[in-house]
Amino acid sequence: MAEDDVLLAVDDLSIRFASPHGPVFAVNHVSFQLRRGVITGLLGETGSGKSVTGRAMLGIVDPPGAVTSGQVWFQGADMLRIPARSASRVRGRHIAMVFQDARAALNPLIQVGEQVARGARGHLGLSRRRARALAAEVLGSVGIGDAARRMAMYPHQLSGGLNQRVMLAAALICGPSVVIADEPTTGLDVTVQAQVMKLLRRSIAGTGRACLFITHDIGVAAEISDEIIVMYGGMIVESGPSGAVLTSPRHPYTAALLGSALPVWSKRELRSIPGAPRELTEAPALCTFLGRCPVSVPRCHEVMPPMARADQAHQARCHLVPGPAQRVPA
Amino acid sequence: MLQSVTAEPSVAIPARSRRNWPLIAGGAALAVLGAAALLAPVLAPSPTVPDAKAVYLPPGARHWLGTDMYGRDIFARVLVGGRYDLGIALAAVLLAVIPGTIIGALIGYFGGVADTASMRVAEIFQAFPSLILALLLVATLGPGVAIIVLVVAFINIPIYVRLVRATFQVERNLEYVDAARALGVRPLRIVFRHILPNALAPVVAYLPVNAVFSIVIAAGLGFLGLGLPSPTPEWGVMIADGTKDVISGFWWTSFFPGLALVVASLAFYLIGDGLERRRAR
Amino acid sequence: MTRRSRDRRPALQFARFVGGRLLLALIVLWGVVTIVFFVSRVLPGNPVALLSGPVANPRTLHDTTIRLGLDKGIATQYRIYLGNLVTGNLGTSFTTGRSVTSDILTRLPATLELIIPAFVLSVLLSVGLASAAAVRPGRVVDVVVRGWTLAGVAIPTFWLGLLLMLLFWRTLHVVPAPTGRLGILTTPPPSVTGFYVIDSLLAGDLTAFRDAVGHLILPVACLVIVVSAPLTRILRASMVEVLGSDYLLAARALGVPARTRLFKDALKNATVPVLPVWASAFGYLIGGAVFVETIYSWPGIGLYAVTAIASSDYPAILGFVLVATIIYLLAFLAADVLTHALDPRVRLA
Amino acid sequence: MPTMRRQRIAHAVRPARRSPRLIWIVIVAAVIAAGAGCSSSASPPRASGGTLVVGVSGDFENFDPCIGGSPRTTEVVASTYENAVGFKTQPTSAGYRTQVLDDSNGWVPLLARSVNISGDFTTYTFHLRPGVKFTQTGDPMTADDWIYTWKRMLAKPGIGFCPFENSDASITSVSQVKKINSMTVQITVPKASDRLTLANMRLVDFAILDSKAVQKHSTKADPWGSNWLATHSAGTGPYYIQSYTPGSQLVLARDPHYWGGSRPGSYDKIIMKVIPDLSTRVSLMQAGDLDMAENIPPRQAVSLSKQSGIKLVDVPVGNRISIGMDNTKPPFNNMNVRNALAYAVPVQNIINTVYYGKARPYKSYVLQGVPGYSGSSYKPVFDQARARQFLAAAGDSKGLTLTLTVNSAFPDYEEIATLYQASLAAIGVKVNIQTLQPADFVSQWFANKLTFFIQDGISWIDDPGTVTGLWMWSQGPSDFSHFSNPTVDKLYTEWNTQPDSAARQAAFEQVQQIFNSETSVAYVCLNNFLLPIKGSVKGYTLYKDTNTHFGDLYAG
Repeated sequence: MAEDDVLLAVDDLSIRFASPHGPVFAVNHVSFQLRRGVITGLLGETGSGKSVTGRAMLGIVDPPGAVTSGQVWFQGADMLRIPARSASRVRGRHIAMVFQDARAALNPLIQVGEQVARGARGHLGLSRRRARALAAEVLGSVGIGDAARRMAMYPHQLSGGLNQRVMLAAALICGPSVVIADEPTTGLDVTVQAQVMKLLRRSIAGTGRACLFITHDIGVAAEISDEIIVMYGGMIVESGPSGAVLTSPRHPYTAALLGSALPVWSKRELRSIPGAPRELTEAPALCTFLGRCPVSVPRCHEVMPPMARADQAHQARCHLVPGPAQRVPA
Repeated sequence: MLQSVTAEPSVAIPARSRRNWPLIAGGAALAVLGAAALLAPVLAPSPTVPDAKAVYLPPGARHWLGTDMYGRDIFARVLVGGRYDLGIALAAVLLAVIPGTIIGALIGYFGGVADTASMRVAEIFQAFPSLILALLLVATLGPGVAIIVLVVAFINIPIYVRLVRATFQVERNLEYVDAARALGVRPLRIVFRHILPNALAPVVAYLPVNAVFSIVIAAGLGFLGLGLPSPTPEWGVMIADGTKDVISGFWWTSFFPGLALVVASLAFYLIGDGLERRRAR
Repeated sequence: MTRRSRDRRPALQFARFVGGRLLLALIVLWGVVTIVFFVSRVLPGNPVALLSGPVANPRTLHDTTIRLGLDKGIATQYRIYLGNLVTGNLGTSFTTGRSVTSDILTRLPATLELIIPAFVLSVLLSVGLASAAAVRPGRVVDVVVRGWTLAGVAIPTFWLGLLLMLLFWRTLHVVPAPTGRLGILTTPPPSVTGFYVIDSLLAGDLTAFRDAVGHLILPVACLVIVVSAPLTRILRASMVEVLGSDYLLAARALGVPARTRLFKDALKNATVPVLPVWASAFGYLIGGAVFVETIYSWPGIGLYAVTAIASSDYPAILGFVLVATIIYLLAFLAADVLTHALDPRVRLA
Repeated sequence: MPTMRRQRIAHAVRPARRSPRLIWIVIVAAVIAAGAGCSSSASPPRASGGTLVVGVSGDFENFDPCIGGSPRTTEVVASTYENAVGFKTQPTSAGYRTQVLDDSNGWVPLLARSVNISGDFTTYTFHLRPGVKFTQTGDPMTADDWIYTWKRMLAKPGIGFCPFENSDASITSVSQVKKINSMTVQITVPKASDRLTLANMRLVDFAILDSKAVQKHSTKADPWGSNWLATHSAGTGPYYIQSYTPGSQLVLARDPHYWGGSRPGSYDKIIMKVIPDLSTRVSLMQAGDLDMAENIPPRQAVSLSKQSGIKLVDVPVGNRISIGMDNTKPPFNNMNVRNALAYAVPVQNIINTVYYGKARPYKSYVLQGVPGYSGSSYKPVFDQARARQFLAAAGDSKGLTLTLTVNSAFPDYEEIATLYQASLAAIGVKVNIQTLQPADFVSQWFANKLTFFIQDGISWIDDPGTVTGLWMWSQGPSDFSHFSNPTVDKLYTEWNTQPDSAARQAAFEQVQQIFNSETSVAYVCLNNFLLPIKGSVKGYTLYKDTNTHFGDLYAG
């Protein structure tokens, strides 16, 4: 994994939110890299800070949220500290984002074709006519038939799936090197979900782009991502190739997470994790899974476990590593 | 999910203190005005007894806010005036917001003939310039508190209908309504239990305007000679009557009722703001 | 895929929409006229006695009643009235003996010269202030704007009018005396449009132009302060809603420049639900005009209406309400058409 | 602005002297101190020579002499048209001229050089003044114009009515007006009783019209040229309507070849500016933009006159303000109640607070100083103790609740009502004040439907007979209190038409004794006519109908 194919690197990122009940430590010292041609799945329950992390990579963290530490390196610049004007030139041109509820994320008063084309006009300086032609082409590439007619329509006239494809086209039109997809398939029915994922994979594989796929759905993560990062309590608890992480999880939380996902054919009764992820009102000093971890040891109560290497690219933040893989509850 | 984490709450005040300051401040101001109005006889001499020797006294020891052309104490008249004006404001608001919101909700959600018909009726009544409608009604039925309340309510019902209907027309297309309908929730329950809370933002934003509007209409009518009959110490009429004293240098006869009107408006506004904040939490 | 062939449908649909709206507006107008006709008949004060004087003998009272057409039954009077209405004849004013139509047509330009600039400035001011307040919630701008919108609503128009007059004319002498549309010694320009500002320019009479503009400053400012207050308040609420929306965040994520986001995305989405309120601002304006015209001696239809009500001059009252309603309905029609044009959800519902 | 029709016969119910002054609201203190304080602001100096600027409180109605309207309209007619005979005036010590009080029927020849009256007062022969030309057209005035004027008046062109309708000397048909030759016209009246014919012909309605000009503007639909005359003038001057911008401004120009010539300094242009708002009108007067301001209430008028350069025309014109009570309806049919209500009128407080001292009490409808006056039998003075006694005597234990009706056109009457209400409250009588729109008040008042109300009135002819005929005679047009007494009626019918004599005066003194002893009405006060005017404006003459004739004015 040569150094030069790392397109974007997040280093020791922490984000805190001011709220009426005091500060919330949403993201704590997160570091990871997005490499060319690799789809990295960012897996975590709601409130684990994965979505905020996604937005931070675009440098979009507004009050009451605030970045307390860390950098987001992209093409040698820190997205969190470069002037707003240059940051906005990067957004959409080099780093693009796809949102969950496409219908809400598209401007209801503007034709979908225009919403796709305006990115190209702004960033690539194309004329109106050529931008619309490019938009039609990109829309075709994301599987929207009769693009010309559809371009003149409005978001409320299209289905959820079609809107999601428009969203994807808007993100891809400028040929960004990094695509961040924040739960793009949630809320779509399974068949459409599969199509969108296939489209996403096709637009990443072989194009030298990197992609961060944020989701809470293990099945989706397993199917699409080459590598998987598991977040819990605003921290990365495990990361590694998806095969390794899913078959031999090193962190008890990942194992529990896998236990609560049911393969289609299994008769087994669903098992959930006792307790609920608590909102961190002060910086975590110990393992964030403590209290819900079935295999905790005395050391867990003394010091924050470091990211330990289980094997070549597979790490986990647990004192039991390097040890045997966690048992996935049958 | 996106919105809940990063979007600013609809009314963000830097200090994210726990207590809802505007609501408290507004409520307190209104309470003080209300109490003063009720305790007026105790606090000050009679507002309607003229005193030939004390004509046009500037604010001073004996008369804190000065006296008017008949020698009546303005402090007393402003206090008692509160009864009329706060009464008019609250009555006018209630008489307008309740029917207006209900009609707006129903026609906004169900649409159809009822919607077009009631919109036309609303347009008819809103087509009247509000003041001229007030003039016509007061000139016909004669000036009086009840008439002014009716006129102001009459003028404002269509505004609430429009505000609520507009929101309902947008909200009814959203998924949570389809979801509720899919779960077999009865239409009326959807309207009032689910959609209405989301439609309240513009309504709450308009409440203070409506309350203040009623007092200002009373002042307008007083200005045109159609105000409440003498010697009613109502702020609007006092402001209207006091204007002609200004050019003779007696500014206080209309300045203090005007001040009371602005303070009352501030109170109504803060309460509206507070309610909005409570709803946004 | 020629665009033109497919385009015919929206144009036709738009025409049908406007036609429908016009028809509805006519129904509303008919409703208003009917209500005012009957209300004014209930108005106390019988104009016949007023016009014939206290000692007129019964024969004169009878003559005058016939001449005013008040002897016929209400239904016939109503029919006659509608008949005349269609031909633009608003009857004869009881007080001036002149036709109400000519009275109103001579005064209407004065009122329009007041309320149109006031409307345009109010809208621009409210857009500017609402955007400033909504973009930086909680900051000084936001608090100041919200405070001012309150004051704008709470201050009675005539009080503000007098305040502005005494401050800027009597004390600071920066505006001409409130003697109406022109100075006492200025001769009005030859009437082409009826708007002194435009007519004086057409006639190349710069002194009259400066004088006309000078006299417009305070009345228009007074109306703008009062009318833009509610507009700002409602637009601000709508703006805050829009700024928190997903599509704005998505636009930002796609690198759409801030200026475009604010004006093309945010403002457009914020103004669509507010359009009816802008139309109703015309109601505020006509209502406010009554006071502003009185204080600044402005010979408009607002003043004409107040005089008519004091002297139970039915035809004049009806004439005014009709004209005011037409202005109002045109404003609402414009708002509907704009909404139809701007909001695809309404157009292609 | 209320356009109460001006009553044209022998007496006048006071013309709506004051349009409904619109009452306006206050300002921030700092501004007021500056606003009220600075008197001579640096407003641009106006071309002094030749132009008089008058601030009026409302728009004009109709300049047709047969229709007229509020006082500011009849003022224009009085300055642009002339009559056969004019008012007799005399100078006063206060620097302005007024109508001769004791010979209030007196007349002076005007468009008629001389008038021969037949012994039995039935035939009046007018010798027209030669060399008189109509304004604008320059047509010479001839008998044809007189005949046309009478024909038009009797045809009631506008929505108005013929002025002669009800008096017994009515001229009801054109046949009574004969053209003897081009410069002589003869008018015959049926009964000799009304020796006042000439007195009435001084009124503005008998203005002589330029028949050629009017006929030029007549159409089939408008045979009498009413539409044109509504906004134009066709008289003999001294002024004519040069331009009229409805709702805004009227410009009168002086006719260069006016038959009466012009005195040095007389104005060649009068601009009447519509300034509806009281505060604006007063401020414009303070700033020097206006030379004359109409409808200014006493307090503001007095404060204006304190300012250098402004003087106050202050004339006791005899407007009789009184509390009307329907003597036929309970509780007003009980004299004790009427006396109680009369004793409770705070006359002096009203004079000081409402009229700022510019008014005086009075004891009878016939004015003091007019031969035949008798006020001794009107006893009530402001005495709350006596009022309570009368109330007790009236046997009204449970306390009285009354509704006092006031015309919203006159804010000073509303102020009187407020003071009266407080005074009555002190003796246990609760009063609700009902203010009615001018048209509403006038129609109910003329239809005798009001029971307890504030009224006013001026008699253009202060002769006791005429005054009795108005207020005290049971058939009198202004007897709104329904007072009727057989002796009074007998005395009136017997003596009214007799020429002046000691016996006639004694008869009417007896009438007043009876009327006032029954306290049919409660007299309040006679308020003065107040008009703030620039010091430089001279020659102001006050006529009984309180119309300013601009022809009299000149820059001194």
